[in-house]
Amino acid sequence: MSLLPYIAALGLPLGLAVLLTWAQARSLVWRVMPFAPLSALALALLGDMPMTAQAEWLILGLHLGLDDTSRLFVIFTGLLWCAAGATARHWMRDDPRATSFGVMFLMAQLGNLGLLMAQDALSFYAFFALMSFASYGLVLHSRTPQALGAARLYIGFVVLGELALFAGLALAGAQAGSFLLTDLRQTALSDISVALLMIGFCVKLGIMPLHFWLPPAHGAAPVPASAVLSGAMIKAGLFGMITILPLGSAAYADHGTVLMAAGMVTIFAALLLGVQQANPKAVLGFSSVSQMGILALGLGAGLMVPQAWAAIVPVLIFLAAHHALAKGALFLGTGAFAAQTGRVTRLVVTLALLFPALVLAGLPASSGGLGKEALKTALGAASPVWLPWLTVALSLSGVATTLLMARYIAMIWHNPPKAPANLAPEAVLLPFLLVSAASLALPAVWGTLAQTVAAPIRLAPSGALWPVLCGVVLAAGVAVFAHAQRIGAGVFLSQLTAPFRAFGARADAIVAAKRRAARRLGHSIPKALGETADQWRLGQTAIAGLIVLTLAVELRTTLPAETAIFPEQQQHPMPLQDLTLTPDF
Amino acid sequence: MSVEISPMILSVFVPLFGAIAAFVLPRAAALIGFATLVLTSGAVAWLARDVLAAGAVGLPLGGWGAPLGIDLRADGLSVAMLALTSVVGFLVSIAALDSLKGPEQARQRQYFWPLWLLLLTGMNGVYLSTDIFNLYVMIEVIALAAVGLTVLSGSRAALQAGLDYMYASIFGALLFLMGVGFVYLQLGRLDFAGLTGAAPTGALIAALALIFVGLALKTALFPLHFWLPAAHANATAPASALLSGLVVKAALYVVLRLAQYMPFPSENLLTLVGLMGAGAVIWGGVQALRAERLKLLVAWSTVAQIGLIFVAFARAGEVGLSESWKAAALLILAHGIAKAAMFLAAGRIKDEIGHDVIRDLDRTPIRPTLAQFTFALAAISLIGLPPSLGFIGKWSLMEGAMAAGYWHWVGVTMAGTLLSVAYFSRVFAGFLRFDRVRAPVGEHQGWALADAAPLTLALMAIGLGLLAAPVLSFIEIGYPFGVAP
Amino acid sequence: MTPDLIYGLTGVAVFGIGLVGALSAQDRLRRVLALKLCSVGAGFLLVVGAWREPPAAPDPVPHALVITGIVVMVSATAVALALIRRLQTLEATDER
Amino acid sequence: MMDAPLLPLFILLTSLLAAPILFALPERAARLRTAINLGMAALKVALVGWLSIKVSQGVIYDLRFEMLPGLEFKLQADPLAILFIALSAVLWLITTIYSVGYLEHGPHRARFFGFFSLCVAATVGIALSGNLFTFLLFYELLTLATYPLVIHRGTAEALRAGRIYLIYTLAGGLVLLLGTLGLWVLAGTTDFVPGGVLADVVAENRLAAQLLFVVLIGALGVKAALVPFHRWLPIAMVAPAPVSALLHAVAVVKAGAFGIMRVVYEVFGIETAQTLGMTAPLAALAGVTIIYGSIRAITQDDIKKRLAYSTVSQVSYITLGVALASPIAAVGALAHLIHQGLMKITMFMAAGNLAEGLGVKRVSQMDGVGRAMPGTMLAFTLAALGMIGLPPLAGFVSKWYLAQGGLQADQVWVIALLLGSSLLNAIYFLPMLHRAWFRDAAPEGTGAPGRPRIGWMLAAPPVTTAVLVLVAGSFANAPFSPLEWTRFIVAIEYQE
Repeated sequence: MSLLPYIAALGLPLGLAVLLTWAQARSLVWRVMPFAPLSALALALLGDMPMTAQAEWLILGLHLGLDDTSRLFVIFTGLLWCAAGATARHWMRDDPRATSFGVMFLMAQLGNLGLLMAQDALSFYAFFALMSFASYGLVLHSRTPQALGAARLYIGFVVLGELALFAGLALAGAQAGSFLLTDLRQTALSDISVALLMIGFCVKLGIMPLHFWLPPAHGAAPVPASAVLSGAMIKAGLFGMITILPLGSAAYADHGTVLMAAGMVTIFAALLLGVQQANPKAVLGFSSVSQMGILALGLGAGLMVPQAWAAIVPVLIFLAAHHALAKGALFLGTGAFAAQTGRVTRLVVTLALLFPALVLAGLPASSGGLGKEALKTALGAASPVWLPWLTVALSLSGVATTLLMARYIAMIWHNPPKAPANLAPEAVLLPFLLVSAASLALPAVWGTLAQTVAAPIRLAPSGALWPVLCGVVLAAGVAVFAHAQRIGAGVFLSQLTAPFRAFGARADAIVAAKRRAARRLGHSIPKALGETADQWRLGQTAIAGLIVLTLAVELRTTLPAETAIFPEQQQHPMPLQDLTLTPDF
Repeated sequence: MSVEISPMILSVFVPLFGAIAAFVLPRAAALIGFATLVLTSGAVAWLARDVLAAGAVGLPLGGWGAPLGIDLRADGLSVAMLALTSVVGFLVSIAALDSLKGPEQARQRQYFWPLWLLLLTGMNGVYLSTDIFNLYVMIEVIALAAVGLTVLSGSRAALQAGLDYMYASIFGALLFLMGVGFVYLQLGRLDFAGLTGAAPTGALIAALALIFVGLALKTALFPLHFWLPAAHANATAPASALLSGLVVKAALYVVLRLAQYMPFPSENLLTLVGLMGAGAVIWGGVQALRAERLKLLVAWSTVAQIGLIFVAFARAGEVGLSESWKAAALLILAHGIAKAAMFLAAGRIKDEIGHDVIRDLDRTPIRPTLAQFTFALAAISLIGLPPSLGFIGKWSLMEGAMAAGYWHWVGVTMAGTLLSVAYFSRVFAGFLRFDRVRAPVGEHQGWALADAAPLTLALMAIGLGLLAAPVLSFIEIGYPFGVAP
Repeated sequence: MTPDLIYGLTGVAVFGIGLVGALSAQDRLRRVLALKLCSVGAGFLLVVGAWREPPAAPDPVPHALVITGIVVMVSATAVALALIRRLQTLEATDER
Repeated sequence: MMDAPLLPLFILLTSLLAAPILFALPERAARLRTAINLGMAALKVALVGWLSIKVSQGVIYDLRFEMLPGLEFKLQADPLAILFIALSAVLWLITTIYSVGYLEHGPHRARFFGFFSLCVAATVGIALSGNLFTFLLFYELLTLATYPLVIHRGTAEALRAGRIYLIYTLAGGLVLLLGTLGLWVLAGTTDFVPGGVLADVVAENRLAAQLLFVVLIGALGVKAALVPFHRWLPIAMVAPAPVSALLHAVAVVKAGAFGIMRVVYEVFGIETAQTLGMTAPLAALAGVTIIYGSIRAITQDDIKKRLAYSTVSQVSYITLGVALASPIAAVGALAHLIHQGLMKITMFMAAGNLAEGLGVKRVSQMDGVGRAMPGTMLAFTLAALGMIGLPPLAGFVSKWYLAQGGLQADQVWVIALLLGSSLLNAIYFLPMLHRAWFRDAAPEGTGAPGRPRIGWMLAAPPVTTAVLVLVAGSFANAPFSPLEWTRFIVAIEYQE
């Protein structure tokens, strides 16, 4: 197949980046910034899968291609880049370093899209590195001490990850005798190379203990950048594992165990760390870490039990898309929130934010809930030993996420991020709403979108409400508790009873007002009754009725009582066993 | 009896008559000198053609023949030495024209030409002699002329140095004469042919040892080098060039020649010679490192280089001189050309800057670039960097030493090379440092026609390395050491 | 003790005296004279070497050598003396 | 097509003959000098292009001239030579342009360009040498020609550096002389022959062959800046920027590395070297150098010093690739010869521009220079990222091949080594990039306010080489790329 579509797909962001350095073209480039991933999106949506193309003369032989898996990644990634680009356009309007941001943004985009299309190890590595290094500029953008620190941490981890990746790829390539990813996937790679690759990708995924860079980086980057960092780029780690590791063909029990354990720890440790954050975007970052822990569970299971991989992988893709859209929406929403100046509009945005937040938390029938249920089903095929734990962990992750989301909502009010001055409030709202809508609609469109890999989602139960509820309740409790701690017990108690007292007072007032009317009624009603009775001769009718009734009762008691008309019914009480479990925090 | 005009006779007697004529007619001295040089060079070229055509050629002078008469003989080696003398002498003379042109140098001009032509006579005689007594006479002629050249400038330091040179020379001559006498008393003959195959009796060895010590004194082999640095450093530049480039080589040539005919010296003796050479290499190098004046440094470098040539003798070992003489001969040629170039260049630098204190070379804005460049080129050959003739000589020396397993001589050579790099780089640093000059540096100041002669010599020293193969095959003509290569 | 041995040893002794003098003398003139003594010793030795038992005539070649040596020594001495004189003149002017 | 058996000689002469002319030109004849410089450089590029086409068609060039009985001055144009010549010819052209711009108003231009030309002539000679003897001639010439360039500024510091440089390299040359003699005595020839000339000797005289290996590699290691002999390189940094660029990218350091290649492949032969058990220590030494150079680079504040230590490290990749005795690693090593040259010359020219345009000479002064000199710093960035080994830049390709070669030779530690080195590279290069791009210039800026004015002659060369870095990496698999050519060479050296 011809290379042209790929050149179009990848050349667009590259060309824009180059154009951006030319002062005259800048305003034009910023205007089309949202559309930079469009050609890639079009390729993924319209192309016939699988499609590959190669250029032997580029680098060490460049192979590009898209298949059913990668095109899904391209779709949600591209969508997110579009939205982020639209936000960035306004966000960066008056920024003195806008050009540098734009170039880095586009380069990272190029890397991200490119790695999804790469079909050989070298170009994959190249695009991966491009994305990682270009993001450095995004993280660093604000140049505040926090950003500098975050960037330093970030680049350190990036270098570590790249090195591990390089080594892993080199070893894998040597073992497979080929650099084509399809060949790598079918080779039983040595333990060390799998471990190295795993480390390289887990850095990107932020699996503990390789997560340190992620929350500060996501917190420090400007809103549009953190949306793609957390929504799109983080998925490169997942994509890398899916596309390079010989999952489904060889078993790596030890690696799988480690990864699953790390995933479990990640899910909950990220919660513990996340709820302590004051920066709402850092909270979101920790939430991402936590969510990636879920993906790690699936990957770990796939490493352990190759037979289960076929069932797991569609779910992982769905979860990736789910998280990308929901988290992207949240980040963009943070920006939208910050851009609002009025209290009312802020409230409205907060309400809108609740949707993606709940989706992320796994509201039943939302993509979150479906995804988790599907993952449970898929993991059921994997390891019977681990299964109960996984199920519990997955369920509880819902609680954890809800708590984090609650924390996020609280912090967004308490500690709103800074938006650039003169930002049009409605301009950044639109991308946010778009992604939120996409996030909500994901379960509905997934069937048509994913076609061959959509089955597990279609069949998945809608999921349970209780983790979310539980989380909400806990969050509320914690909020109340925190509130009480903050203002002191006495005041808090008075605050607590204030509504009741107010209600009482109000009731008193009402009673007082109504008493007079009642009294009036007490007088007028008997009078009216008497008049009506007189008018209708009620007295005589009533006496006649009584006589009839008495006769009837007399008759009844004299009849034999062999048959019972109403048999006695048995009652079983419903136990509330599930609610006895409370998260241990 | 008709006197056959032979180029050999011409090359000895033309300079002699030239010297007399130049002494008698001081006004025309330069003209006479050049005419003599041209004639002599022509004779040498003629001789070279004969030798190329017929191999070694001989001529009994006055028809007496050996063992009593005086024979002249020319083979490849001697013609090469003659050619070296002619070429270097010619170019030094050209440089002398410029160097001695000032009015205050009238006296020097007057004496330079006769002395130099006398020196040429002596040297050509040495290269063509076939008996040791004749060698003695010629060496004395050289010594007297050389002392005259040394003191030409008339300065007190030069006179003192010349006197010391004179003492050493007289003493060396006496030892040589004693040795010659003893040889005669032992063998009854003085010609080279008579020496060949003589039984190495104790007395004969003693006689040869006397001769060797005498020559070592004249050629300034460590530790008998004491007179050389002062003498060469204090003479005027052309005189220094002649002394260091040519005069020392005459004695070296005699050693080489005698080694051909003498009984083979014992291994221990050779080692002793080599040790002396090694001492010269080290000591000369160290002294050059310490020298404060440019010409003194160059003079000490001569001491070191002569030591290196003796190391080349010493590495002969069991193989004998049949191979190692080539290395020595190449080193002699290389040193002759390069050292003459270097002394002339040093003289030019001194003339331009006004002093030759190494430490202050960089304090002046005057940079005689071409002379400095010449100096550097000559240094390349002296250090022995490729592709110079010095490199080729060193290559043969080390190759032979390695093949014979004499690693210590290889080590000495390498140490000497490193030392020479060290001391010459002192000079280069002086040439190339600019931050101690306040005035703007005149880069091309000091271009003069006078630079042509030293530059030509230096380029020859480098370029002859590329022609080493023809040079080698030429000096092998007549198989001076009796073994076909 | 044949006469030639006596003469020979004498020659060696004279040469040795001259040698010691040449090496140890500080004064320029003394050094020249010591060298002259050396040359006399050397000549003596050679002449002795040329001696033959009386019916035979002495070998002429060493005599020729000695005569040449004397000539050379004379010229060399002359040069050395000229140098010494010139030096002394220079030193005298310097001191003044 | 025309056949010119003297073509290699012409290539040599383009710069060798230019030197005396340039020396003789008066200082003020700047235009004429520039014309000669550029004309000769362009001519050389053209001739090298022609030569490489002929060689790739299988034409054999072999010029001999006997210097001593049996000992020849020999020029030959084999693919390995072409690789090195092509590098030097192209970079000479670029560096010449750069130096013309750099030294526009400086003193001693005649001398500078004369020696500059001579230096390139020596490099070309080294590349074309058909035997170790000829190699030695040009190796020494290179030392002599670079010395005046190193001390060009004529300051006390420059002279100190020059002295150290001279002592190191001449001592190395002397040892090389010893080794050449040893080879001559042992093997009776000094010719470079694929597969080596010492196979017979090794059987009889193993110890001598081992000693010879140590001597030769030690001698060449001085110029290649292998670890105990590397000290001169950072000190020689006092030279003007174009000289440093040339020294590090093409001439001196590469001459050493190229010599190691010749010695291992064509004097000993890779199999013989392995039989002698000498490749493993050499690889270990290269490894130590790689790490040591990188570690030292981290603490350097002077930009050029940091780059110099980086060179110490990077050039040893070539040695490492040679010593691994695997064809794939050899491809990496040869490709790195070119790639490192391109990257390092870019960085040095960029560093020179920083010093010229902004007066920035230290890493700590680099804040915000990316904004002030975007083109230069973009070039620098590309080169630095290439050094770290990021695809699709040139450095990645060679590192990748080295890693694969290490695996092919069952030396897994090579991977760890490369990783460690890349990590260290990142540690010392990324902060520079960070400062340049992501920090704002200090308020009381070190340089002149406003945009620095540097002519196109300074601005264009680093950008050009940076583009070459990108192209060499991106089109590594295209025909006529350095990588393809190295594959061709390795097929010859490993006699496949």
